[in-house]
Amino acid sequence: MTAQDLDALYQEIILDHYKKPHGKGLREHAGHTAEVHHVNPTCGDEVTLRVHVSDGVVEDVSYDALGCSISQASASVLYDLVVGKSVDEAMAIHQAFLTLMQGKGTVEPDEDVLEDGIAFAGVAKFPARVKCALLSWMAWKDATAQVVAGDGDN
Amino acid sequence: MTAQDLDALYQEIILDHYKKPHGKGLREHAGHTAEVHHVNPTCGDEVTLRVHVSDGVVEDVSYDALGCSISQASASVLYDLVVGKSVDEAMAIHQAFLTLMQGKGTVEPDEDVLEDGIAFAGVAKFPARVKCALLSWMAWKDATAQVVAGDGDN
Amino acid sequence: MTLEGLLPELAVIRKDFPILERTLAGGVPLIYLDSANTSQKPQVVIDTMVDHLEHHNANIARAMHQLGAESTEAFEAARDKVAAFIGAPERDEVIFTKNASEALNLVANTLVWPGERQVGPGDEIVITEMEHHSNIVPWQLLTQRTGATLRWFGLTDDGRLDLSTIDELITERTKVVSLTWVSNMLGTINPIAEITRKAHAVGAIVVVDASQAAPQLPIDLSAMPVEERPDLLAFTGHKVVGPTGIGVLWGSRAVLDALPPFLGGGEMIETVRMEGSTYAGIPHKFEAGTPPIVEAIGLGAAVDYLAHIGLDAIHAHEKAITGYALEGLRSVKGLTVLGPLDAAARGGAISFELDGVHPHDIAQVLDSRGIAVRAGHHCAKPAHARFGVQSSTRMSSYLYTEPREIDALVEALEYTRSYFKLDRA
Amino acid sequence: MTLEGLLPELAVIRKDFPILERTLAGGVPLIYLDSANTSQKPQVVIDTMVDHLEHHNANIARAMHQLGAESTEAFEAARDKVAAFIGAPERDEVIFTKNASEALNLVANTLVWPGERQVGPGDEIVITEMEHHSNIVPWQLLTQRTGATLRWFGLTDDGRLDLSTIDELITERTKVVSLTWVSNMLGTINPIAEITRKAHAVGAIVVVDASQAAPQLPIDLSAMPVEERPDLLAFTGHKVVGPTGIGVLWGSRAVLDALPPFLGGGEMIETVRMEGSTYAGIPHKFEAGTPPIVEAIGLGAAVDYLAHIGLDAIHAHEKAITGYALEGLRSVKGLTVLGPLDAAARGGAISFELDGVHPHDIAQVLDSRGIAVRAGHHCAKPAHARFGVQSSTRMSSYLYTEPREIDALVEALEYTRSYFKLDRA
Ligand SMILES: Cc1ncc(COP(=O)(O)O)c(C=O)c1O
Ligand SMILES: Cc1ncc(COP(=O)(O)O)c(C=O)c1O
Repeated sequence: MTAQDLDALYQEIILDHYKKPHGKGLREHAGHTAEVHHVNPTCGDEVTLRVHVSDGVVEDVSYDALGCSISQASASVLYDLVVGKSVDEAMAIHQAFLTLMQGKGTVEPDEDVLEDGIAFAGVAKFPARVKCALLSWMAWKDATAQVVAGDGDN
Repeated sequence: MTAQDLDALYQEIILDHYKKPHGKGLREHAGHTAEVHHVNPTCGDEVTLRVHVSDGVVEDVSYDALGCSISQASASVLYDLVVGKSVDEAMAIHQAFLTLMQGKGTVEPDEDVLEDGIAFAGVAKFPARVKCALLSWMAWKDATAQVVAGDGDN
Repeated sequence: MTLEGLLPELAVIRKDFPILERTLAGGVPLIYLDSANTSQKPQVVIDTMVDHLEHHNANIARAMHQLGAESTEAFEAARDKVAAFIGAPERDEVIFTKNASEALNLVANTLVWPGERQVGPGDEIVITEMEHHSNIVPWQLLTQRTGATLRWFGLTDDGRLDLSTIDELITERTKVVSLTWVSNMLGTINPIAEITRKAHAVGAIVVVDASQAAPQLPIDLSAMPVEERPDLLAFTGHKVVGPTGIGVLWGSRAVLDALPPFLGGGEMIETVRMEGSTYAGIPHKFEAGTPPIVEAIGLGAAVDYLAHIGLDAIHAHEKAITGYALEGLRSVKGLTVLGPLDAAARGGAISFELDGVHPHDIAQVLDSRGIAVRAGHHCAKPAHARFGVQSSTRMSSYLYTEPREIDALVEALEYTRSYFKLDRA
Repeated sequence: MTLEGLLPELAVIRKDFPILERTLAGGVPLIYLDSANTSQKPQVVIDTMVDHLEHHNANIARAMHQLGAESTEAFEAARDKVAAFIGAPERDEVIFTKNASEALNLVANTLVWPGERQVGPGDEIVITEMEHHSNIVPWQLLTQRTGATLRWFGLTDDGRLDLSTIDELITERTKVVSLTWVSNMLGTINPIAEITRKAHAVGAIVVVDASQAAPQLPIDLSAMPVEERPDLLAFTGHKVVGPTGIGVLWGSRAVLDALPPFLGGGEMIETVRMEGSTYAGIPHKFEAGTPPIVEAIGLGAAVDYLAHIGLDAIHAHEKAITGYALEGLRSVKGLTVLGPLDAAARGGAISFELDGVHPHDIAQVLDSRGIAVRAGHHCAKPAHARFGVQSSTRMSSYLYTEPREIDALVEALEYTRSYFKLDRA
């Protein structure tokens, strides 16, 4: 990658989220929650993520993550984007983020849907880093599916 | 190999022994005998060979062999060379044959010791065929060592 | 001479294979009729490997730098190519091994350990008498180690599977049926669909050794009805114009997921802790350690090369050459072909006996004329035993074989007869 | 700049490695500091492989024709070269595998089955906390499957083996001690002789993972006193300037003969019958199927290349570069090296942390300047856990590394610090 690519990857927004992550930490909730632990086997990045859903709404996403700036920032952005949304809306946002990340840099992100998430457009060009960006999102999807299926604690 | 090499390999003596092998067949003996079964794993050639020793003399070598002209002829020559010799003499002949075969074509055989065995000088140039020529000789050595060690039937 | 079915661009294809220009001792040109043993390599496979080693070499997956990304991309693209080559339902179902033997052992080895598919006493494994040792010994080891029983399909006199016993062989006790698609000794093409359907009906899994099929038959797993689709399929890179050091195990996700890990180490883990480890999903779960990277990339180029020519065209070519060879061989006095005599129902490996001359001696005379064939048991001792022979001579053609090479073989066999003075005996 | 101990012909050596001419995105030249992950290949290795594929390719052992004889000879000559490279007491004790991981699994896998050395409940296997996953997971699988117990040497704070517990760890119950000679993460060189002597005294066998040692330390097994000579030793081709797809297991004849077969199939048999099979002697017993032929031949050329330069000289070079690098890294604010700080007592892999930047992010910035390093757990999660870190950045040099490349690394680390505005935080 060139120095320009580097700047495309490490957008200010990403570095800001990395330095001051939103919603970080694991929180306890009464009611429907599920917790998952995901690992990126190649690099060792890890996330423990808890989802709390109530009446079809994502009430909270709390997490404990070890990883690089990209993976940390993406967890923070995830928190911003899905908390307070209905499960269906959140799943749609998840899908939009996934499409962006798997687009190899060819997908034009919709700022209305992805807000700060659009900063990850640069990451999509680096296959090795796409996994970092997706780690917490995959964990969130997994946990949410468990809550919805009723597998989680309730 | 060239056509000339071919003739060096398939000397008349070898083809004669192949067509009319000496001492072929398994024979029963009272007294010290040992039987071994050797296989060439690469090509599947096999020999079952029985050695009968009495008073330090190789009284008989009888064998049943499946294999190519080289391996058959060499069993026949082995029979001619070692039967009637003392175990020590026979082992010396074995050594001379081994040296010839492992010499890659550079060893000059001694006709007084190896008799028809000198015809195998051409085989020594073909690593793939050296194993064929040595199959029954290795079996003989193994069996003889067993008789001498008293492992054989007696 | 032209023969119906030959590859139209045969002369051009031959130019792709540098070794075909070789001359041997005494200036004799090479006539390579040992392709069932290993195939020759086209320039594009060699060049692809060289380009990788000279410009992109790096370890994969674990490396984040540009060379690492290039290497990983090339390696995973090779997986896509192999998946396309066999019509794999999912690209992650393609596992790279070091050869077909490892692929078959992987299956036999993991079935020993706890898991949905674990084999135990009373269970039965069914193989056939025409298997290559690599599809026999792993199952002998498995049955010895688990107390299961190994059972065998017999062969008919003309070298086909004897299916008359199928109902006694494939029963509720059967856990695995493992068989070759195309015999490397007899050339026989086996009815994989029929046997798989039968095995699936009793809940057994089917392992197909496609080592000789992959080079010459179009394979499209996705197009097979599920009941007739094997659960696992193995082949080896060096027989499909790829390099040595690389083989393929394809398996359905369901079966692969149910197998415990095979080799443990780097790349196959999810996490490793002192108390215990968890494993990655397929395909990585079965790819411990640094994989054969440049070999996989070479194999990718190889299957692309074959696909470009077209497997249907290659198959037609093989059939034409095989038919021509069967005819030529029939003209040699005292020669008996082992296996089916119908070119349409067999692969391109033809094993034969020549009365009065041992296969080694035949091969040796042929070699003095530049003709490379194989002599021995071809790693199929039980099949040889079945036909009461200890060894045989085998000629095997491939997409670069020309009819004139078959002519040379037939002529050299006649010469062999005269060299060993067979008509005088 | 010149440094005591550098290879005198460094500029010439660099010319042997075509990839070192590569430029990356943006026209930046490659600075390859990831050799502990995989080494680059000299032209002679590539050319040897190409020559084989273009002129001598054939299957080995089984083929009687001229190409077969040439191929077999080249393959077995490669075994001789490898035997000489490690000073193996016998050339037949050298077994070709696909990588170091397979070599280690071969041992762990065969110890499960009946034989003199079979491991069972109550037995203990001792490894260390600094092992590569490939020398951990096979033993976890073995102990889970046999009911034996896995025990671990701990590490001191400066990254050495904690030998204070040796008498509790290596006891009459110990069946196997398996450890790395040089750590791929910490660089530590372990006291193999001392530990082997101890293990032999209680009748245990010793397995040495020489994956990182073989590239940089002179190895002469024959010269070691028997009490101090490991019983088995594994390394991998791609780290000694050889190709991927090839690894080596050396083992003493006595121990290898006592192990049951690993993979079953062609080439490893003596005879195969339906009732059961018997196996060939070493090395073939452990080489089922068509081996990585062209890879072994490439490895032969690789170890010859290294031997020609001289392992003593290479070791001195590595020490010089490592010392220079340790010094340079120390100058970077917030940087902590994991492992011994004395260049004389360690190998050339240096893992480090940089306060406030994650290893991936470091590697990414370095990559934008053409510098290839590794970031992650380097397949050594327990060692990372021991030091309370989840991952690290690792630079690793080899015989082609120049001091100016270390300068570039240090400068790029400074740039990384400024890029992530560490001094402002
Ligand atoms: C110490 C050590 N052991 C084992 C291995 C495994 O080698 P391979 O991946 O080639 O099997 C490596 C390299 O990755 C290593 O550094
Ligand atoms: C039918 C069949 N199965 C398995 C194999 C084994 O292939 P490999 O030696 O590459 O493992 C071969 C080739 O030797 C074969 O012909």
